[in-house]
Amino acid sequence: MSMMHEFTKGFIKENPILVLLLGMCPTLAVSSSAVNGLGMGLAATAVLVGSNAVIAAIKNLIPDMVRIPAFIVVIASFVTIVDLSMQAYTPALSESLGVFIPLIVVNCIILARAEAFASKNGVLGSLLDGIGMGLGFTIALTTLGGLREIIGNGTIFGIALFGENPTTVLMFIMPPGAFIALGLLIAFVNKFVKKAA
Amino acid sequence: MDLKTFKIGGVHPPENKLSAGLPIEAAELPKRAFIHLGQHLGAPAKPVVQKGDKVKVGTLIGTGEGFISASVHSSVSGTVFGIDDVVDASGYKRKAVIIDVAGDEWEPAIDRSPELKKEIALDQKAIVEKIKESGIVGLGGATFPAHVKYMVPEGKKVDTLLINAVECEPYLTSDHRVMLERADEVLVGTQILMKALGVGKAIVGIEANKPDAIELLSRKAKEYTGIAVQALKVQYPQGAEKQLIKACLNREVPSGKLPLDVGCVVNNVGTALAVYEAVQKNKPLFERVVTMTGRKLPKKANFLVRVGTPISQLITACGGIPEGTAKFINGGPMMGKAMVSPETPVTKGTSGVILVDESEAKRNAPGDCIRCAKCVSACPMGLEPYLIEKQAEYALWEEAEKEDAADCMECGCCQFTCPAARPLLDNVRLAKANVMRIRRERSKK
Amino acid sequence: MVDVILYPVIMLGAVAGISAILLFLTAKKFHVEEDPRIDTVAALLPGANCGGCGYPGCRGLAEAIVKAADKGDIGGLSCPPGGSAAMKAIGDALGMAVAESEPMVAVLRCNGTHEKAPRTLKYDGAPKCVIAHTVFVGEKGCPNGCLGIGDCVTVCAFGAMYMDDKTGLPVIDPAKCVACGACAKACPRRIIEMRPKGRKDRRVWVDCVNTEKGAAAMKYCKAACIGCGKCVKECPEKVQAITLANNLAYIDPKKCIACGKCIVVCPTKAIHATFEPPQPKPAAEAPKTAEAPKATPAA
Amino acid sequence: MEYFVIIIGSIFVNNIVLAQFLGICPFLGVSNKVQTSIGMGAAVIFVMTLATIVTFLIQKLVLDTLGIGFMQTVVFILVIAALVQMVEIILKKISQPLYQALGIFLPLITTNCAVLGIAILVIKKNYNLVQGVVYTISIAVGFTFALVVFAGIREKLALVDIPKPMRGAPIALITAGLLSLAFMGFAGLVK
Amino acid sequence: MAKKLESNFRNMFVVLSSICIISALALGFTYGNTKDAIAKAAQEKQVKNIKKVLDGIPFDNDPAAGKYTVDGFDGLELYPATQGGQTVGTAVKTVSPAGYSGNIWLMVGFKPDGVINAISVVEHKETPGLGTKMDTPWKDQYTGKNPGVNNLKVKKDGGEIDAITAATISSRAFTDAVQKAHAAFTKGGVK
Amino acid sequence: MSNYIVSLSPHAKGPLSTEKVMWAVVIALMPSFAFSAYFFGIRGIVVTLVATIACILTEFVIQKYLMKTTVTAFDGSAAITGILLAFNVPSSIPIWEVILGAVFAIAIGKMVFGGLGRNPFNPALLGRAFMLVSFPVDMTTWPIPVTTQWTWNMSKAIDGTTAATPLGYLKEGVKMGESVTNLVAASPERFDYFNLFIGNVGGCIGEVSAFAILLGGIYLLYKKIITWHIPVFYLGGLALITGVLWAMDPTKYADPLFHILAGGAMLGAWFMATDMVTSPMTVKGQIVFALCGGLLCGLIRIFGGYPEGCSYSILIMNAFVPLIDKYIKPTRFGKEVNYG
Repeated sequence: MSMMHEFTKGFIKENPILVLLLGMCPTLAVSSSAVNGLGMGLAATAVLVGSNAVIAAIKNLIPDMVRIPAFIVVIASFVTIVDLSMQAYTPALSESLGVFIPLIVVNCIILARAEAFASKNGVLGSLLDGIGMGLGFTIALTTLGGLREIIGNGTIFGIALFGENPTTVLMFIMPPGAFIALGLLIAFVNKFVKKAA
Repeated sequence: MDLKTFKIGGVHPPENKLSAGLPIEAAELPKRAFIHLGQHLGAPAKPVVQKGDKVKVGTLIGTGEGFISASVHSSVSGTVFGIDDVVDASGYKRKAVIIDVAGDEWEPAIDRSPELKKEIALDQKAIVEKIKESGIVGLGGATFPAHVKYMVPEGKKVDTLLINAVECEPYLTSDHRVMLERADEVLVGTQILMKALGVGKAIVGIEANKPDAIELLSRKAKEYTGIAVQALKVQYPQGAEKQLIKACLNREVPSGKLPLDVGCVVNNVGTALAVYEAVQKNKPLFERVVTMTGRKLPKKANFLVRVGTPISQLITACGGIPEGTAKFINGGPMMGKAMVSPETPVTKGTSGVILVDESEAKRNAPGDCIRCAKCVSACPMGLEPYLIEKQAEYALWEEAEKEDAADCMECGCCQFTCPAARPLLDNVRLAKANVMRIRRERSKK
Repeated sequence: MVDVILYPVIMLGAVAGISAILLFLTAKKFHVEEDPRIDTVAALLPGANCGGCGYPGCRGLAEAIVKAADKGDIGGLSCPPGGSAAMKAIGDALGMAVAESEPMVAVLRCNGTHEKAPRTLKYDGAPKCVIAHTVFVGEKGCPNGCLGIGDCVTVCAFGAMYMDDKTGLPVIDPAKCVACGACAKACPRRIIEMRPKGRKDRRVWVDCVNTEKGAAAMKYCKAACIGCGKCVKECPEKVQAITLANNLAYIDPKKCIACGKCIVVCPTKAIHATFEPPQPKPAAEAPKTAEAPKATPAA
Repeated sequence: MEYFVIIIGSIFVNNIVLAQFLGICPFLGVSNKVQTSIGMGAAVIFVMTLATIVTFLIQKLVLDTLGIGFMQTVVFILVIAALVQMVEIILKKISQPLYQALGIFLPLITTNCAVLGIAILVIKKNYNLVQGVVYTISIAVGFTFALVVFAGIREKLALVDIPKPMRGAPIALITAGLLSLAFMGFAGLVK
Repeated sequence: MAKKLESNFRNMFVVLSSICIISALALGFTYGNTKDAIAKAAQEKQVKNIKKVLDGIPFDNDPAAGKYTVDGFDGLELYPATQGGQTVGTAVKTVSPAGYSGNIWLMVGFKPDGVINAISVVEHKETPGLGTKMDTPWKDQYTGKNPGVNNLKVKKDGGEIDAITAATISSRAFTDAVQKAHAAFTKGGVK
Repeated sequence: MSNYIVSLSPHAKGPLSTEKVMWAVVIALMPSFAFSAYFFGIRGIVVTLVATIACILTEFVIQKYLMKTTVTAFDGSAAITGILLAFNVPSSIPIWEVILGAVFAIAIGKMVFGGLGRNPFNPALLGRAFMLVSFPVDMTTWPIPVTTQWTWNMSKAIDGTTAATPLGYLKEGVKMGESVTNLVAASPERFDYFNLFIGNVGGCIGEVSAFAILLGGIYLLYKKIITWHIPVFYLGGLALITGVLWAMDPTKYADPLFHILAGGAMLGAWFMATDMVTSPMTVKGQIVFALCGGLLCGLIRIFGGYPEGCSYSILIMNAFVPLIDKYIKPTRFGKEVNYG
């Protein structure tokens, strides 16, 4: 398996959200705008890369029985680091993402990658896997956030597209819109993208 | 009039009793008779004649062996041509005795005199034995060997005999005609059956759309002890045993149990007549009344037909197959069987033959279930056909069992009423069959 | 600075310590969990959950295999889609030897096409063979033949079957067929048979399951096996792969050498082969010696 | 009244799954059968309540006292993981039937972000212990409620031929979205 | 692949503990480095809002530092702005619980004579598309008005404020919060 | 040989078909349509037609080009969705929003599940809920009936003089702390039973006239398309909860008759709660469904955020239908035996 593959598989083929269906909670919760999606995506990527690398490095030192708790501690540490950094340097984003930053810790993507990939592969591969998967997560999240923002709010990354105060389909930035938009996005991937891949 | 009926479900299809006013006439004898050895529910009879044997009308040609089985008698006189596979209504082949007809010579033991014989000479046990010997089966369509019902097991108590004169199926009029023309025989037959069961009470249930029969039987029943006539509201499937018991007596036969369990035995009017003839006149069951009908059939008729007569011969007698006929129904339109060909012979269970044209015969194209719940409210057993259909589609037999799919009696109300024309009963039958299968497999373990 | 470093260290240390003790105790005292080998085995199965093995899904088979392995023999179990490769891998994983099973494929044993067996009836009910089978003989009047509704196609989880509208019969794509046997089970008339793929994909079988007498069968189907027995005679003496019972010939796949001679002599063309049969040589005697698959009639 | 507001608010108005997006994974994962979803719901109610009590005490007694609130995430997740394990052990020992009913769901709960999420939210909302517990139980009941209703719908959809690209996650998500849309009718029942 | 450490008690304990200690060290270090930045970020938000509502008024102090409260107005905070010791304006952080769904937090800037300078929306949970319109130029209609002089009620209630279309409740709550701020400002006096 | 048809029994078929059922409902909606045309004039007609056409077209396009199945878009079910959706919006709604609502109703509410009979929620109500959430301003601005009859440009017609619905007026008043008695006194025409019955009040296109709805409902009962259980129990549930509260404090709560006649309760009870696809299959289940729906409607109206709770109450109960169907079974013959 080439390193390139480790890196790119997360984009479409094994996209954690659209194909593997992992990490639904933050996906739905913070994708009300493209910025939130991007922020969440990058935060998760940082944690993923860090934890993947560390776990790959120390995997042989960890007895099987305490594997999961050890992984969780590593992940939780990275999450806290990211959380604190965001509070300090991007306070507005940190506020709008709220409780979902600490909740990265239970994001299935992170633990799943640690379990399924990092605990079996080398540091470099795990690093690339982390970046790839993280970027896949970020891409999906930003796309979803962007779509919801455009339809629901008439803006993208906060830039107004249809002038001041357009009448928009507000449902898309509200909870039902999150479910429906993601459902349709996955159906779209099922119908048009999966076949090609 | 106090019209009773059953409580849940039911439909009222157009009655179409086209032949109700036509008296019973004897059908012509066939040139060659094909008498199936399995005309009843249960194990087929074992042939007791061979190729070349001479037989008379009423000669035993097959004996019923096993608990649920019935004997078969020759309906014609002549020579046995052979015992071979003959196509039945479904197109599958079954063993039948084929007889080349010559003359019409009856067994001498049969009393062919027309007078009514009221006194019942035989005792309880002898009556049941006689019924068995005569090969009598339920003539309502189920063809269940009649004597079995009268062998009441220890510990079960029967208090009422119900005579099923409902004839709730559209088109069919054979029972109606029997009641009008053979009322006394039917009532004596009822008395015989009462004696056989040792009960003092019999109720004849007749639907309100046969006022002449209700009137006649009510009047005549006064001459007999213990027989009451109950008029019933017109509602399909009142002729089903359980529904009839519910309507007449307000007793509910528990799921998986028999009428016996609520103290009832139900028999058809036709059966009562056959019992009269067997017990009083020593005449086994080899002929029956068959309604020939259909909107386009030139001549409608109620024929007294010898078993084994090819149906095509009856159709010819009625003016031949009309243009555009698309389906032959053996029995009523709700529960009858579509025949693969008119060349099949009449059996003890043939209550009528209906010829329908394409517009009436063809089902509507099935659409999506719209969950209108009409099947649920139409089901006389209180089942949910729409659900069982889905379970059949996904082969969820265990679930179907929990939904009591096995209780279905295949009356067809669900499919009749379905606006989306879904093949509900087709699938419920499939579910039922599979539920029965897994139950058998389970009991084996 | 001391408190932000020291307290966390103590705190986490304590939590970790407690967790470790707890987990250790759990591991020691309550270790009765599921056999880990089941996971191993399940991972080696294809995961199609087709049910071809007779167990509820791949995991069901995995459990059965592990159970059987404890008894020392997993020979009776097989995964049709995975084939012997999967079973071998499982055997290796469990340290058991597995007998190699011959690759199988589904074949259809009816040739009652629209042309050979014209439709004389019309079925108008729920589109399922199992139901039609209980109603009547079928649209073409053959009590044993294909009903042409396609229950087998519906159950095929591998897309290896389709209905041919021209013939009214299902078609099996041997390349996709994994011989799970679902179609054979679904057919109410047992027309589909699982037969060995044969060496070099050469297979010969009787394309009919009708047991009626020849004359009767010919009435509704011109492609029926009429039980004439010509193929039995044609089959090389040392092979004797063909038997006749109930007016129907059957070719034993274990004995058949796929010489193709029977095909040529069949009057109703009721024998089917996956290869081009040899040209008929009317005068030629049946060869006395049977050789390997490629055996051609010796002049 | 205060508790009433918390209860109605958390079960219906701000339903944890349909409005707050916590616990989506089990919501989508364990909702195929009504029976299982009831079991899962019961397990979640139990574990969540326990987790809130324990984490609340740790936060107030240890983290706040020592001024190391930033350790919240790490400590909470560890405590919850250990707690779930412990519950499993205890349950196994004291009540076999209960273990049979709930046990299989316990491992799933560790990674249920609702448990951690609510533990954090209780601290964030500055509830006292009683409020926190009432809030947690209501949230968990709301979770169970949504889960069971959703499972009912999915059980029905299992007997329906959904168009191919929609099968699986898409239809589940859209159904959840429609459910969430319907639940907006509860909006404003309490603030 | 190198062999994994065996799962015995000693290994487990040592490994888990060391991971925890290392992680705790890392966290403590990060916290120490970000603590001040976090505090500063939180403060800046406040200051930004104060600056916004005192826009156009030159002042030379740090209003946030002069924060005071007024009795009878729970939750309200006043920030005086001074120019050379002279009070030139006051920012009042105010709240109304009467919003459509929850509290509406505003920052209202008053000139010393009680005339509204500007209003900034701090936090709210109103319905998107309806109540959210309060944070648009709609709120500019308050500028230049004095709640002590002008009748700051929505037109429906006989006042002179144009309510947000279809969001009368939010508009009322907004007005309510402004009036409360003015009352507090008047009572607390110019400091 | 002629190809005789063979099939299992029954060989007889009933008189109903899906199309007949659906078009009967459409016919039953016509009185309301006529009344709405009178009250809301050209806009009422146009909005209804646009919604109907948009629904049918959406279904057609999805069936033909996306799903590539048999097209059943013209069987009347999409038309019902369209008409009901239009009946649930104010006549002043911008046309493009109606179209969007119709597309949502059919595409997301129905076709993603595979089409007719598979959707768990009533598509028209979903369309309305979607529009209410997405376009809250336009969905809660009501033109005055009759006077705005032939006006196309609604922005002028409703400017400043919107006719808040009786329920909306009540809700807002109560929220302000007014007593119901005062509110009635202040606007007697809104609480006039005759006006409510005939439909001379502000509101959605098809919901205003209880009389017209009743006509349609009676037609459906006569045609045996619906049974009386759902409408009666729905309105009964609504009357129960509002009646109890009213009896407790008539100054705080409006009377039950007002609640039945005002807003969409009648339309909901007769046409939307009775939607076959999304209501329970057994009579017992239907009673539970309708009763709870009615209670919920009253609760939302009185305590909830929306002045009108009808559509949400039905949507929420739709979600419970599978559970109701699972646990409430018809009385099986011979299961609870009485030996009489």
